[in-house]
Amino acid sequence: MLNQLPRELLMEQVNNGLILLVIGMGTVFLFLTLLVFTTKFMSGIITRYFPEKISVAPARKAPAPSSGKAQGNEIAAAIAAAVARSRR
Amino acid sequence: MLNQLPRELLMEQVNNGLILLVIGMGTVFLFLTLLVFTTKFMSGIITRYFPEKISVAPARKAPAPSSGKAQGNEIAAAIAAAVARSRR
Amino acid sequence: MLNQLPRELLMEQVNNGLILLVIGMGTVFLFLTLLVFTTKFMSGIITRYFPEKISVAPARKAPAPSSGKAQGNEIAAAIAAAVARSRR
Amino acid sequence: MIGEAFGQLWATTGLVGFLAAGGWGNALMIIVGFVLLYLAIAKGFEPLLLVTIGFGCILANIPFAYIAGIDPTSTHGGEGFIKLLYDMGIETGLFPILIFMGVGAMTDFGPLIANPKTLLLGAAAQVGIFAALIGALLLSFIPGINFDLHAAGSIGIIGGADGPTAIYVTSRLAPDLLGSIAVAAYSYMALVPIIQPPIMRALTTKHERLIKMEQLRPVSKLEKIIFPISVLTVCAILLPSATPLVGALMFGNLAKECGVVNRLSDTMQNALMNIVTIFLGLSVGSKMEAEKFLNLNTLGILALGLIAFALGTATGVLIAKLMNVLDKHHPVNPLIGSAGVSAVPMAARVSSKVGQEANPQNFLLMHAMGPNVAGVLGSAVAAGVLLAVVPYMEELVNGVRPALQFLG
Amino acid sequence: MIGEAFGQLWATTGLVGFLAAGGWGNALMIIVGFVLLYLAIAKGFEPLLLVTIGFGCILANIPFAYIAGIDPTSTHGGEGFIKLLYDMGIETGLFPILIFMGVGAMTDFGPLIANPKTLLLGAAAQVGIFAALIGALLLSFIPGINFDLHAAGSIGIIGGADGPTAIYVTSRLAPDLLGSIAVAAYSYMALVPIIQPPIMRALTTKHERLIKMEQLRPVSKLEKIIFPISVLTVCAILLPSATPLVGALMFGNLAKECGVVNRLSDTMQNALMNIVTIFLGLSVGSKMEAEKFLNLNTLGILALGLIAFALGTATGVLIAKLMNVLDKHHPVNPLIGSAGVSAVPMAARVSSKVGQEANPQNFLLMHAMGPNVAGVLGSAVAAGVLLAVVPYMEELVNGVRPALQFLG
Amino acid sequence: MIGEAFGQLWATTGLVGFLAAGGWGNALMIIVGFVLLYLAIAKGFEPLLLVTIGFGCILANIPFAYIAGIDPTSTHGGEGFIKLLYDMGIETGLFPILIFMGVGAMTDFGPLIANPKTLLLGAAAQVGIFAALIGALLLSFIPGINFDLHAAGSIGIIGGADGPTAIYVTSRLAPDLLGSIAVAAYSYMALVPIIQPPIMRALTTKHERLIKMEQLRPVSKLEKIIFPISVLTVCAILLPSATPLVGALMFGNLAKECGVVNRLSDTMQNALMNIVTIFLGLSVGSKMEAEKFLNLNTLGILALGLIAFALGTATGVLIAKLMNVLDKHHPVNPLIGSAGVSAVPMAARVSSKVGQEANPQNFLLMHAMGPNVAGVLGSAVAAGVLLAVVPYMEELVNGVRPALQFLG
Ligand code: NA
Ligand code: NA
Ligand code: NA
Repeated sequence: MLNQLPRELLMEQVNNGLILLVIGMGTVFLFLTLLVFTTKFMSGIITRYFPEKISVAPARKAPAPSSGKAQGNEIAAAIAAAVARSRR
Repeated sequence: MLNQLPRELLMEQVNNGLILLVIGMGTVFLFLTLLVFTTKFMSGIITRYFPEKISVAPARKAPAPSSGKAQGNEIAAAIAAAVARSRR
Repeated sequence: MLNQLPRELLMEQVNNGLILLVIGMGTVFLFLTLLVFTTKFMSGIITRYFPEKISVAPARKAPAPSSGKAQGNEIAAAIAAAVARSRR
Repeated sequence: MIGEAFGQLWATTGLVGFLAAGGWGNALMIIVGFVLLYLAIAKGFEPLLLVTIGFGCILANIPFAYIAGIDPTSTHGGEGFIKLLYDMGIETGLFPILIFMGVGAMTDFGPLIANPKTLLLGAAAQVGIFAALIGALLLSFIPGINFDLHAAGSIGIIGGADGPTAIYVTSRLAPDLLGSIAVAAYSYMALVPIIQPPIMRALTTKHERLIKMEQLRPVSKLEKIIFPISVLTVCAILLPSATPLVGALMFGNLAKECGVVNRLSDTMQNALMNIVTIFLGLSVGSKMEAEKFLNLNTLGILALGLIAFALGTATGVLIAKLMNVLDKHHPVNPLIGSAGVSAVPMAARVSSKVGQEANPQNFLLMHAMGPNVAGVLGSAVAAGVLLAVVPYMEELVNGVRPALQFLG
Repeated sequence: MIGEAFGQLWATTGLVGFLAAGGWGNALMIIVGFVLLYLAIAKGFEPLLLVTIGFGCILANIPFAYIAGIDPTSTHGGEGFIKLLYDMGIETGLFPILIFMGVGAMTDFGPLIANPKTLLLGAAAQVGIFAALIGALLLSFIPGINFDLHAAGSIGIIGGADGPTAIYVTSRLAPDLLGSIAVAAYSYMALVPIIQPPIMRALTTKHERLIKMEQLRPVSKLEKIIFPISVLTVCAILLPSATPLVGALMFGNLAKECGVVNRLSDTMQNALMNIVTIFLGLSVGSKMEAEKFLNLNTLGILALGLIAFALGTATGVLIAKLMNVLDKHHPVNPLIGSAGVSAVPMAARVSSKVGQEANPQNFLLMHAMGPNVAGVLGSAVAAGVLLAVVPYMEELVNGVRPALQFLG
Repeated sequence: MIGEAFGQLWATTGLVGFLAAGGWGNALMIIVGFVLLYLAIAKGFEPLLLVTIGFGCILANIPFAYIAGIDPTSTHGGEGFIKLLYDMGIETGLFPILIFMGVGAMTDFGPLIANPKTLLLGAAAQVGIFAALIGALLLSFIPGINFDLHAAGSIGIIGGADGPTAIYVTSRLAPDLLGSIAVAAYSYMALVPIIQPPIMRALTTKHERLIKMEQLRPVSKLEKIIFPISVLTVCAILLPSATPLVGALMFGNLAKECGVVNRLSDTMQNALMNIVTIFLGLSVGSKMEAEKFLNLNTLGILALGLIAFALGTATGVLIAKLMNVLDKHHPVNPLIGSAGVSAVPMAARVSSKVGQEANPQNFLLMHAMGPNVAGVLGSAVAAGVLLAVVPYMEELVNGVRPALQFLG
């Protein structure tokens, strides 16, 4: 009742799987290592030659899907501030 | 000039229509009656065993497609309240 | 190396192009001239027989895609006004 | 040569097209399109649908533009943009389903859960559907009017007073009638404030119209979450052919009530629903082509649709009266029975308005929302029966329906 | 075996692809894509389109990725995602139509209704279209440049200065030129502030640039509602081949002005337009494949596009001067004539800016909006003529256009 | 006759369907769908996906409804609406690509740019992918479990902990396993707060968990604009098969960071993403049909997915420890290594939470975001390798995969 693939096919598959492990992890590390260098290189060039007005890195953390809400909160904060000022 | 379907077909159609009336209204009533009972049963179970924090039923009436607007109004209300308080 | 269309075809094409110039500009002018008259006619009828509450023409200039923003600003203005009033 | 080219351009002007054989029909349908725009804009009749349907009708009837057809002179494709939209969403049935998701995400079943017996009012009002169906079959004895069972089922569904359901069923059973049926459905839904009140007044006494109903109990969040699931379960067990419609409705409603996928329910109600409404309206309007619209059948459809609405209204009111006879402890104002035809939320507002004519302090709106949304379910169930039984009762011959076969 | 697998992976790297025969072309086009991104981001040139077109160009030119093509090694389907988008919306012509709906929903025809004779300025500026068309046919006498009538019509439409119209016409007449024509159209639209002012100054006297125009009368809501309907009617009667474009524009405009379907017009302007812009930009950019882009034809297209813009600008100004000669009671500042090329709203702003150089108190912006939106109509009409007459004048042989036939 | 019609209706009820041969499987899968809804709504497990997948599963398993299949009794088309959505976006691979655009438009690569060496942590965690792949091949020695290389690659990608990547790869390599793989991927992503902490604690000393990292330097706007372009360039040169995924991600990110097409990036994140999420969730859920889901293979997939997650977590932590050995000047808290599995942003939050157990003043969240988004890139790269090499290693015979061929 329980089907089974032929044994040679299974062996060959495992062999292929090991090859994939080597090639795959090799490519992943090669790719991301390369990216480490290009990113460092890019940052070096930019901070040296194009030192723009720098903004703090982790400003926008999570995406704000309900931007309306967020905006409402900002406005609420503005109200609070304005009212506080007006009380003085 | 004015075409006409054959008479036997017309008669058979009316016969089928009457069958549809019976079966159709039967199914509609059966279905919705069943729903009356399942809904009562569900409400019974929930109000007995899971008596959550209850919210007023007809809270959200019509859909508010222009939620931005509504939100603006809420904020306006908040302003009014804040300003009123600050005046005192 | 550089291909070339046959000369007769090229000549015929230019001939067709000239025809298109005449027909095309003719149609464009005919169409838009007709539109001048229909628009004047329409405006005449409407201002005479349906003199609605008139709104200033160039009210909505550019589309405001980020209406949320705009709304925020309006609210901000409202806050400013309210606070200003409350200060007195 | 320039003369030839000019002749070619002239031969494809709309002027020539309108004056050619059959062109007057297109001109007439364009005027019908303008009338729909007028009703939508000036009178406020279901504008979201009638503006788009009206414009689709106009565009589809412009000669030589092939906006809702295939340009025969084109070498590649040549399908007009409304034909593309039609094939994408009406032919496949996708658009009404997506609209139903949005409807579900906008519907509050709270009043229905608080008073489940109003479900029966939503059932009663579906009598209009089957009465109009039989009416259509009887009308076919008149020479020049020819409806087979597929057509009659689609016409009946106008009485469901629910646009997407009508479009879904018609696109499945009798797509050639889509234009007239959709227009009839939306027009009568817009006319509910005119059609229903006289019937409601005629069938109720002043005393009945004054009945005050008990205040609806509050419904918990959990009940609102379980409700769509239990409706879907009942539908899956009883009537699978209704599950595409009921399933989409309940998916939207669950997305709204569960509270954890608000960004999805928001999109269903707004961006997605609006996009689909534009595409659906134009597509449906494009089925108002002169050849298929200007005949006695269309007149018959308009008459039957009206009958269906009136009958559904009457049955809803009468069953409400019957409920009062059977259960005297929980009185039901029979005016809310008429809301069972669907036509959300117009019919519920009409119940409320007629009730306030009798007593301005009697607020029936929330009570009428129960049968109102029940009517949507009832129509979907009736649609399921039609979709399951009609093709079995009347099999197509060579893929063509009898009425088209015999008259072809 | 591991060596074989590694070899397989290596053989499909981009490095190998770029170094293979023809690979330098892909690399060059990717650089062109980067340049477009630079112009869009750093210089602000039509960013909505040039960012998406630029990115589409880059993705389409990556070797062995087949993002805008079909993967030959795939067993099922294997179509890249940009090819799917292209087939869905450009091949069918749907995307430019939907963009036009959004444009209509964003356009205020008020200034045009207040001063209808500015429609003629929008007509005049279309001379650029036909001049470039003839120019393309003349250029074809040069060996290595080969434009047939279909191609010439598509090139001419660059002079319409209206992106969706250019894409719609080109996708119908000469889809193989879509990449270069769209890029030329949007680039020149972005360059309007550089191209137009010298021409405007050269053709006007200081005195003319100082002309003050009468204030525009207020336009009623009803006029704004009737206007799109009357334009559509004229178009249906005169030129059905332009109705897909004009109809979509007027549908969007009516949805905006009628005031009863605001949620639809809002969606047309935002969600729907943005989605279509993303898909359209990527698809158009994907037509900048090296093989089809890197040839003398592209240079010819860029040159002719510039000529078309310049000529349209000039004619618009000159006709405005002519109008002043014919009607001395209602003076027209000829600087607003240049806005007739379309390029909304950039060209109108340029008119205003050049006018304020002469007199900072002279506000021409609203006056220029009339010819500006008239230019959109004018281009759509010219497009209609091309679509109706070109395929008739030059029939395809075996479904292939002459220039491709003879050179194949 | 009425009996016949009633019999027909009865024969197509769900009740009959569930009681027919194989019907219990559908009933069971519907219960699985309810469980997914419960986990999503009551437990908050990845609700955007599990609500839609769960509902899709329920709808697809209703007998005789054919919502995810083709109605055999239908005369024209008869495709259910979820089948239409599946063919539109999963079969073609379009939906995961569009989701990736939205993810890109929501991702801040700032922390990664500030500390690029965390890219290596994102690389390390991909070991889980290939380990699970080999595990799947080994499991196939057990009778009743049969995975060929295509299936094993798809199972491995669960370890990528990235939903769209898993769906994209599986739809390309082994579409019949889509249901179980997507459910496993999203379930384990939701379970990350339960799966990861014990592994993280077991592999680190208290001392290591207390390591404070240097504050991240600010990153300029220009760096954030150039970053997506440089990633795409590296990907185009090294691994074109990964460019559909990486390109879409970087397109979205560039749209967000460049600042000139905010309306497009806004639409990618919201309207477009939400629409596609609805369609994708329903489609993926519809692949949980009883026949294809209820077998030993599914159990194997669930077990292997867990192993992949655990192994990826472990390798990430261990490589972080190795980095501390190699470079003592810039200490890395090994707890951020586990974030390299992707599962954005859950895994980064887990790193932060476990870190604060050791020292409540140690804020690791931003530091963990670097490896977290690096994990997305790493998974996409691993996906690229699988897509490029697997079809070459194991060619289909008659378009059918070995496991299906031999067992058919
Ligand atoms: Na109904
Ligand atoms: Na123009
Ligand atoms: Na990952």
